[in-house]
Amino acid sequence: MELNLADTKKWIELFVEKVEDNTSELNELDTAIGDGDHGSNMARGMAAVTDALAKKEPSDLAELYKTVAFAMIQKVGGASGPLYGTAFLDMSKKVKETTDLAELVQVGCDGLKRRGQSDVGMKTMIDVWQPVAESLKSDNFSKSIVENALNATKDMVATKGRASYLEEKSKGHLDPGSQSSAYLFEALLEVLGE
Amino acid sequence: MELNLADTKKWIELFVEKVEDNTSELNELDTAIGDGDHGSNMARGMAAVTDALAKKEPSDLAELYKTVAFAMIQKVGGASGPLYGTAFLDMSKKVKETTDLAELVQVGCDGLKRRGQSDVGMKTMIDVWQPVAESLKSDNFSKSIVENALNATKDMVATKGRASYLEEKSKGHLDPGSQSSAYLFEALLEVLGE
Amino acid sequence: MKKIINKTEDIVPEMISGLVKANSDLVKQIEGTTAVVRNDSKFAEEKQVGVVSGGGSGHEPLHAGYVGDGMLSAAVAGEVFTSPTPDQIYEAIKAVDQGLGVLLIVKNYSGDVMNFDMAKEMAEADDIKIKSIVVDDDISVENSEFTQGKRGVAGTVLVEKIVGAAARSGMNLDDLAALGQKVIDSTKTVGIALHAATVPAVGHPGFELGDDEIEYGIGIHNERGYSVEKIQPSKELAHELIKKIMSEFSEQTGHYAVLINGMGATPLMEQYIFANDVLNELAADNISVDFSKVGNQVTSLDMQGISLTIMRADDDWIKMLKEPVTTIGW
Amino acid sequence: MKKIINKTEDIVPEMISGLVKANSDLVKQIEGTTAVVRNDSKFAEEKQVGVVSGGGSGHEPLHAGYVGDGMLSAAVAGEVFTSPTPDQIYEAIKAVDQGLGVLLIVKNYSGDVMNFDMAKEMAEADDIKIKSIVVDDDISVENSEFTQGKRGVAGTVLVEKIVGAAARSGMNLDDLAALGQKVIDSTKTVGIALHAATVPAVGHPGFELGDDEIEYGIGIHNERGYSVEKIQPSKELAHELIKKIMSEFSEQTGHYAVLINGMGATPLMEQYIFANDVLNELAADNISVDFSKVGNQVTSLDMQGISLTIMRADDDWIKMLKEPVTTIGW
Ligand SMILES: Nc1ncnc2c1ncn2[C@@H]1O[C@H](COP(=O)(O)OP(=O)(O)O)[C@@H](O)[C@H]1O
Ligand SMILES: Nc1ncnc2c1ncn2[C@@H]1O[C@H](COP(=O)(O)OP(=O)(O)O)[C@@H](O)[C@H]1O
Ligand SMILES: [Mg+2]
Ligand SMILES: [Mg+2]
Ligand SMILES: [Mg+2]
Ligand SMILES: [Mg+2]
Repeated sequence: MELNLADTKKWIELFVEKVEDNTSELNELDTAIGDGDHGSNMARGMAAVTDALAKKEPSDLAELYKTVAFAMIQKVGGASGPLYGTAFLDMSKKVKETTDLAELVQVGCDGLKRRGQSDVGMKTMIDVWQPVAESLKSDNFSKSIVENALNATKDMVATKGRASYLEEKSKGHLDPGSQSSAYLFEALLEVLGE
Repeated sequence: MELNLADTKKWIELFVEKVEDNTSELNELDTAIGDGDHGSNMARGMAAVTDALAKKEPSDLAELYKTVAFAMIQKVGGASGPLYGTAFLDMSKKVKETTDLAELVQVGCDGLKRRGQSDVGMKTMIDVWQPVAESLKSDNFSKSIVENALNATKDMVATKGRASYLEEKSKGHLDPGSQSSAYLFEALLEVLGE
Repeated sequence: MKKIINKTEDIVPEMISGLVKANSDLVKQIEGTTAVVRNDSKFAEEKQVGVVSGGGSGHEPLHAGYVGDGMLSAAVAGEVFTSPTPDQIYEAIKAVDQGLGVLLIVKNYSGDVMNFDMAKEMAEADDIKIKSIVVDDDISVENSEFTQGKRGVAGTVLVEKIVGAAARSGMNLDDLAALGQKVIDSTKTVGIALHAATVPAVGHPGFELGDDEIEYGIGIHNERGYSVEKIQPSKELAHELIKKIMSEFSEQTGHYAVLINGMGATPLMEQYIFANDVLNELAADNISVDFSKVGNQVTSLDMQGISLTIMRADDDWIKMLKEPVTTIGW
Repeated sequence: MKKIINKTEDIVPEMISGLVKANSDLVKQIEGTTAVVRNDSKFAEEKQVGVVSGGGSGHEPLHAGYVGDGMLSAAVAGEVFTSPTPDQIYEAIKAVDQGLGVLLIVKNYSGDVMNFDMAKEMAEADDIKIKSIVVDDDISVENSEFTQGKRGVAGTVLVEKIVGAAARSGMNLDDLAALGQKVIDSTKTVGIALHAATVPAVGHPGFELGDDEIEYGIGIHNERGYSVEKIQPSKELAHELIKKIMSEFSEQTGHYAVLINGMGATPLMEQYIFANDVLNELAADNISVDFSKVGNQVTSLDMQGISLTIMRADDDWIKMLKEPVTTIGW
């Protein structure tokens, strides 16, 4: 599967919209097992992405991904800033080689793992990215893949990120970063569905 | 009217009892128009009075009044410490000349006025002491004299003490120091009534 | 009420004991009292007029936190919100008198004034040269000859700083009292509360405010203020307090010192935001601020709120405000 | 939620602007950032390894309040409870590097570690010598190789003080990083909350506690702790925290430094009472405390609570802790 420049831009715009519509929901999730700011962090990043895209129309996919990456790195901070920033930065490099979505998402997911010193099963956004990457590879990417991946984080015990301080008590709550990543891939589904 | 040493001691003990039974009531009155500590202040003084009297049995009226005065001066602080302290100190001096209760209470009241730079009508304990002194002079000291004097402070606007910062808003509340003084004179009535 | 305390009646002695234990190089306790006195080596070596302050507890770091070289010689702590007793004040006076006399800095409350007066009378009987000045910087209360007058609030710490610096520099007692009075006359404060303080012995807040209400003009002992209003953005609060204070100065020229004071439970974050708004507005009005300080200086237990103090300052007062001191709290 | 703020999104820039305006002789803002850097005259004159820290806002006076001669060279403020971004950290690194390299002091949170790492990569690309140490003093969280590990909390300020003193004395970058790590390994903290903090963007407290409940082991970002219990007298609280901390030290001999830290809305009065109980119990256990400090150092917005930090200290660390500095908050 591939996306051209216009559709990729639509993808990002839909992602922005979803995060902005659910900022306080993300804050609430992060209040339960983190520090209550994941929504505000992501919203700040989304505003920066919108600004950056308005300022300069990216001329190719690499530039588009890079614009998103820089906005996240420069305006978000926290854990999610460097994580999303690194994922999109690695995707902007990879897209010069291939536009295959499965490969791009996998590269982004590898970026998350490198930056976060983490892996699947630690109750982080990786637990959404990795299943999505795999489903893209095996051509069964769907809404239920995203939903199941997100919901699976509920029963995990966090071993990375702030939720890890809660140990066993981190069980029973969705991981906030997985929720924002679910928005990202739901946005992708909507673009692909058109 | 006069009181001998044993009855004067009974008077003070009854006063102690009444203050200890009504500490939080006095704090509440002081919370409304002051800083909420008049009950605690007086209770601390009463404990000191009890201690001092237990330590050394006063041999005459002057020593008894002085013991009360010193306990109040040394343990209370705030406004009520120096006020009650000065009143009883002045009474301990006067009692060497006369044991007439009317004269003693008037001397105590004059001490309050000097120490507090204040007078009747300012919504302070003087508004109980002065009417009581006068009723003792004219031999009509009674429960209703004390009650009326106390209740009259309700409609006054305070011009001395913490309540004065409230200006007009100090109206509608009993003056806490007048309430503790009312206990003092109710205790006196009980001793006299026996 | 949840507080980190043991028994209510032990609050003040335990607090003073903790303060002294944690800062034994700076201060020591005067035996048998809850007063603290300087314990630095310079104290014994260099003679000066003693400067003693004190008052009810619950305003920490005031006063014990300001004992040290260049500020107070001793401080006397009363019970919570209650003036200390004359004998404690008297002990502090004796502990600091080096023959050059002692200046008492008193906040204008009936209780404080009376207890310090009685202590003064005791010290005079010992032939100690002694004077007192009464701080009444809270302009939210109308002044009048026939009343108690204005309260002493956050401006007290600026008075203690300037008088302390002058005393260290060798100023004599009469001049020191005159300087202190001049500083007091040039210092104006107004405070606001978002939430009242809870006196431990009482167990509940001194007054209630709605979820979106603040009270203008409150005192540091839960004394009610001059109006209850809906909370405004910090900028508006700053504007209201500045307007109220600046209208009390007959001239608006010269140099100013500014103190933004947290009431105890207000985070520094909010204090700095408020400071930003205050300093921006004063700059826009061409008022030259040569000294400013932000923090919890004169608190009111766990009150949530803030006060603004503005002082019209002589050049040398600014210098004195900036001099380093060795205290816990400045 | 009542707070003295303007717009939620302006909290950090306005706070930093207020702090810098009120203390322009000590610090200045790095243009285009919410980072502050030393502005005292000694900064330009005497070369040393730069010491940079930073993190989310809401912990004031940490970190900006510790910028000054003898402590931090610069501090970077992120959004409330959110690590600053790499470019801001990078600007601070460039502002303080005098050719001798820069040490980063990072609190152990995923976000902080990742953002400081990215900034380090940027600085390395400029050939700036750079190292980082990660503070993880909060022993209420179990450590394990496979997890995030312990959090960095109040002990951070002691690390900043000792490392800052050593940097001023001319220590080189490698030794400074080794010293910092040794200090971190010797520093243990546990905190309790009586009431959670309210993040402005969230608008309500991070968790709820009953009217008579406290939580042991909370973090400085409303991270939940290890148990909720009925509130105890201060003495019992002190005992519980001391027991928990001292069991982490393999030896109980030597010298100790103690920090009693208010979480933001806890009055100094309560902190001193708690300090009294802590110092009494340690003295009874023959543990020699050679340095102690009490106050709001590493806060959590308007959290009500307190933390206890105990450090097993080398002799010269005690000396370094006691050295005077010119900062706003120490
Ligand atoms: N080490 C890590 N590796 C991967 N993801 C992480 C890591 N740490 C945190 N995260 C993700 O970041 C999310 C939290 O982001 P956010 O709340 O914005 O940052 P912070 O924790 O700094 O407040 C978590 O829900 C989790 O998905
Ligand atoms: N100047 C004064 N003259 C006479 N009585 C006064 C004066 N100031 C205060 N009082 C009395 O003292 C009472 C308050 O005592 P208390 O609460 O113990 O002291 P504080 O006001 O210092 O907290 C008032 O109710 C009033 O009766
Ligand atoms: Mg978060
Ligand atoms: Mg009172
Ligand atoms: Mg009082
Ligand atoms: Mg965060």
